[in-house]
Amino acid sequence: MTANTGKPARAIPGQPDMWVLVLFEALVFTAYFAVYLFHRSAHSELFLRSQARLDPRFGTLNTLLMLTSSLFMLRCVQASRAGAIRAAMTSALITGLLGTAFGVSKITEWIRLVHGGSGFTSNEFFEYYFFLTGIHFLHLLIGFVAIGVIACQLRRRERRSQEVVETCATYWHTVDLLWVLIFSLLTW
Amino acid sequence: MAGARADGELILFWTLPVLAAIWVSAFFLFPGFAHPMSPALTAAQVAGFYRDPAHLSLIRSSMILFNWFGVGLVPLLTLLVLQVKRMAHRTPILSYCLLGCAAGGPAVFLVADIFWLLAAFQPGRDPQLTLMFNDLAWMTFTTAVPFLIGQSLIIALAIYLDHPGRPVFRRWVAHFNLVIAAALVPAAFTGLALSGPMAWDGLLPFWLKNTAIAAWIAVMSVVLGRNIYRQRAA
Amino acid sequence: MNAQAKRRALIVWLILSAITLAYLPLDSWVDSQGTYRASSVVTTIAILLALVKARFIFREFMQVRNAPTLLGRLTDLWVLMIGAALLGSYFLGLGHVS
Amino acid sequence: MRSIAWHWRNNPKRELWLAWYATVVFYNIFFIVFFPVTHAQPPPHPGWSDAQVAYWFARSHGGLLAGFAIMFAIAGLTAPQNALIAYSMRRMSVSRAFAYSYLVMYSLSALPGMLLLCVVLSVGALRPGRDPAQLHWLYDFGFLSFTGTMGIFLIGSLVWMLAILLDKNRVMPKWFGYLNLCNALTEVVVAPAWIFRTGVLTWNGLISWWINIAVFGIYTGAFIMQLRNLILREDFGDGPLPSLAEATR
Repeated sequence: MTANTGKPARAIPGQPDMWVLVLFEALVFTAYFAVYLFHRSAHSELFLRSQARLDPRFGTLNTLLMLTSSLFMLRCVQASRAGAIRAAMTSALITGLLGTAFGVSKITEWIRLVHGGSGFTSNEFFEYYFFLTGIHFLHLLIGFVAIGVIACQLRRRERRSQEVVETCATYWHTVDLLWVLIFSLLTW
Repeated sequence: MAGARADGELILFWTLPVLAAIWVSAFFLFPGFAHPMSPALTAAQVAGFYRDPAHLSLIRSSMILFNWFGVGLVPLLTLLVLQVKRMAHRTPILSYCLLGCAAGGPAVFLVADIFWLLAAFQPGRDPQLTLMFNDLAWMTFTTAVPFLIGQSLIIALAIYLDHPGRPVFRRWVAHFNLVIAAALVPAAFTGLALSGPMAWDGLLPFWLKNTAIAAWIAVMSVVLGRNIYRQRAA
Repeated sequence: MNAQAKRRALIVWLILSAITLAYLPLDSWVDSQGTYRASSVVTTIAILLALVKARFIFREFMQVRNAPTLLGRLTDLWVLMIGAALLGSYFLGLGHVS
Repeated sequence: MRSIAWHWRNNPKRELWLAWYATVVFYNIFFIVFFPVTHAQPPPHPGWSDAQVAYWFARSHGGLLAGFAIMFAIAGLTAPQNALIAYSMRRMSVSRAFAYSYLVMYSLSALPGMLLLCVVLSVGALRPGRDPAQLHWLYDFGFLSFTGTMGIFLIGSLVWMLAILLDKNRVMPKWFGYLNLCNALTEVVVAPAWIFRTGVLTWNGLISWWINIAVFGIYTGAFIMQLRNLILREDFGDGPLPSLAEATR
C-alpha cells in the first residue's frame, strides 16, 4: 500500500500488469484508427458528407462527461489513499453515474442516427463509426465492472487493497483516453 | 476410490449391449454401408439412391439410430476416463485429454448424421444439391477420426506412464491402442481419392477404419468391464 | 497536500474541457466552405489536440507523473507513436485518393 | 536420445511436458497447413462472384485436400493443449468450476474453430466440376463458420482471465490475465463478418482479420511461454508456485 504521509515514493499506481492492457489496447486502437484515417483521406468526400450528419454536440457532451468521470475517479483514488472511505465511495458513485450518462447519451445518438437512415451498413463512414463507438462502448461496460470492484474494495474499509482500487482506476482512465481519441477522429 | 463412489458404473457399462445393438442395426439398415456408396457415383445416381422408396425409410431410421449411438457412447468413454484417473499419474492431465476427446468425437459424428438426414428429407431436390449433401455426409463421417486417433494415443500414453507394478490396464492394451490409432489415420486422407483403396468406400478409409472402431469398442469393453468388476470386488 | 492535489486535478480537468470545446469552431470552419472539402489543417489540428489531451490523461489522471521515469518515457513514446501512426496513415491515404 | 529416455522414465513433469510439446507441434502444423499449403489463410475475399470462387477452388484443389487431410489426422492434438490450460486453472486458488468449464467449452472448440471449415472446403475441392453456385455456398459456409463462431474463444478467454486475476497462487502473471481480455475483445470484432462482404470488417478484412490475427499471434505466443513457465515452476503442491528463478536454480 502506498504511504499516505510525507513525500510519496515514485510508484506505479496499481498493478504494473494493468499497464500491459493499457499500452496494448492503445496499440490495437491506434491500428484501427490508422485504417480509418487512411480510408478517410482516400474517400474524403463520402466521409465528410457522412460526418456532417453527426451532431457534434453529442460528441462534445460525451467527451465532457467522460473527462469529468475521470476527474472523479482520480478523486476517488486520492480519497481512498488518504483513508477517506466515505468520500472515495461518493466519488466512485459519481464516476459510475457519469459513465451511465455517457452510455445513455451514446445510445440516444445511435438511435437518432439509425432513425435518420444512417446505420451500421449504410456506408463506409458509418461502418467505422458504429464499429469504433461500439467497441468503445464494450470497454465502457467493462469499466462498470471495474467501478463495481472498487466499490467492493471500499466496503471492506481497512482491509481494502489500494492496489486493486488504483488498477481499476487506471482501466477507467483508459476508457476515457480511448474516447478522447475516437471523438477527435470521428467528429472531425 | 471404490465403494459408494463407483455405484452405477456397472449399469453404465451394461448399456453397452443396447448400444451395440443400435450400432449394428443402424449399420446394416443403412443401404449405403453394407456395400458402401462410391464417391464416383454421378449426381443422378446419388439422387436415385435417396429417391428409391425402398431406401428412404431405411436411410432415415438408420441415421436417427446413429445419432443415438454417437451420444450413447459418451458415458462409456467417461468410464474409461475414470480408469485413467485411477492410474499412477502425477497430474489429471491425461484424463482431461480423454474427457475432451469423449466430447469432441461424437460432436463431429453428429454433423455427418445431419447431412445424411438433410439429403433424405427432400429427395426431390436438384440432384446436384443431393450430391453435395451426400458428399458432406460421407466426408464428415469418414474424416471424423481426429478425436478417435487422439483418444487411442492418449490411452496408450496413459498406460505406458502408469505404475508398472500395479497397472490399471496391462501393457498390451496400450500396444493395441497404438495399432488402432495407426489404422484410423488413412481415413483422414480420403479426400485425395475418388476411387481405389483410398476412396471413402475403399479398403482403408471404410473397411479398415470401421473394423478398427469395432475392434476398439469390443476390446476396450472387455478390459474395461474386467476392471470395473475387479475394482468392485476389491 | 490533498487539497493541493485536488486543485491540480481540477485545473487539468478545466484545460481538457477547454480543449474539447475548442473543437467546436473547427467544425463550423469546415462547414462554411459550403462543400465537403477535406481540410488537412483541420484534421492535423484535431489529431494534435487529441495527443495533447492523451498526454494529460496519462500524466495527470493516470498519475504517470508520480510513477517511475520509465513509465513516463514509455507513455510519452506511445503518444508519439500514436501521433506518427495517425498522421502518417492520414497523409498516406491522401496519396490514394480514388 | 539417452536423455529423452531418461526423462520419459523419471521426469516427474513428463505428462505436462508432453502436453506442452503437443501444443507447440499443433500450432506449427496448423500454421503450415492453413497458410502455405491450403491458402485458407489469409482468407480469400468474401465478395467474390461464383466464377471467382470456383477458380479459387480449382487453383488450390490439391493443397486443400492434402492440407486438411493432415488436420483431420492431427486435430486430436488440441486435446492436450486444452487439458494443460485447464490444469493451469486447477493449480490456481480458484474453484474447480473454472478448469471444468474451460475444458467443456474447448472440447467442442475444434468443431467451429477448424473442423467444419476443413470438411466443407474439402468437399468443395473434391469435385472440380461442381456447380459454381454450390461451391460458393460451401465457401461461405466454411469461412463464416471458421471466423464467425467465436463464442467459445470469447467466453473461454474471459474464464481464464477471471481465474488468473482471482488466483493467489501466482500460477500466471496478472498481465497475462489482462491480455486475455484484449484477446476476448478481438473475438467480438469478428462478429461483423456475418454482415459485410466488402470493407475492413469482413472475414478477411484489415481490422477483423489482419489486426485480429496479430493480437491472436501475440496472445498465443504469450500463453505458450506462460504454460512453459508454469511447468518449470510446478512443485505439485497446492500453495503459491515458486518464482521461475527459484524453481530453476
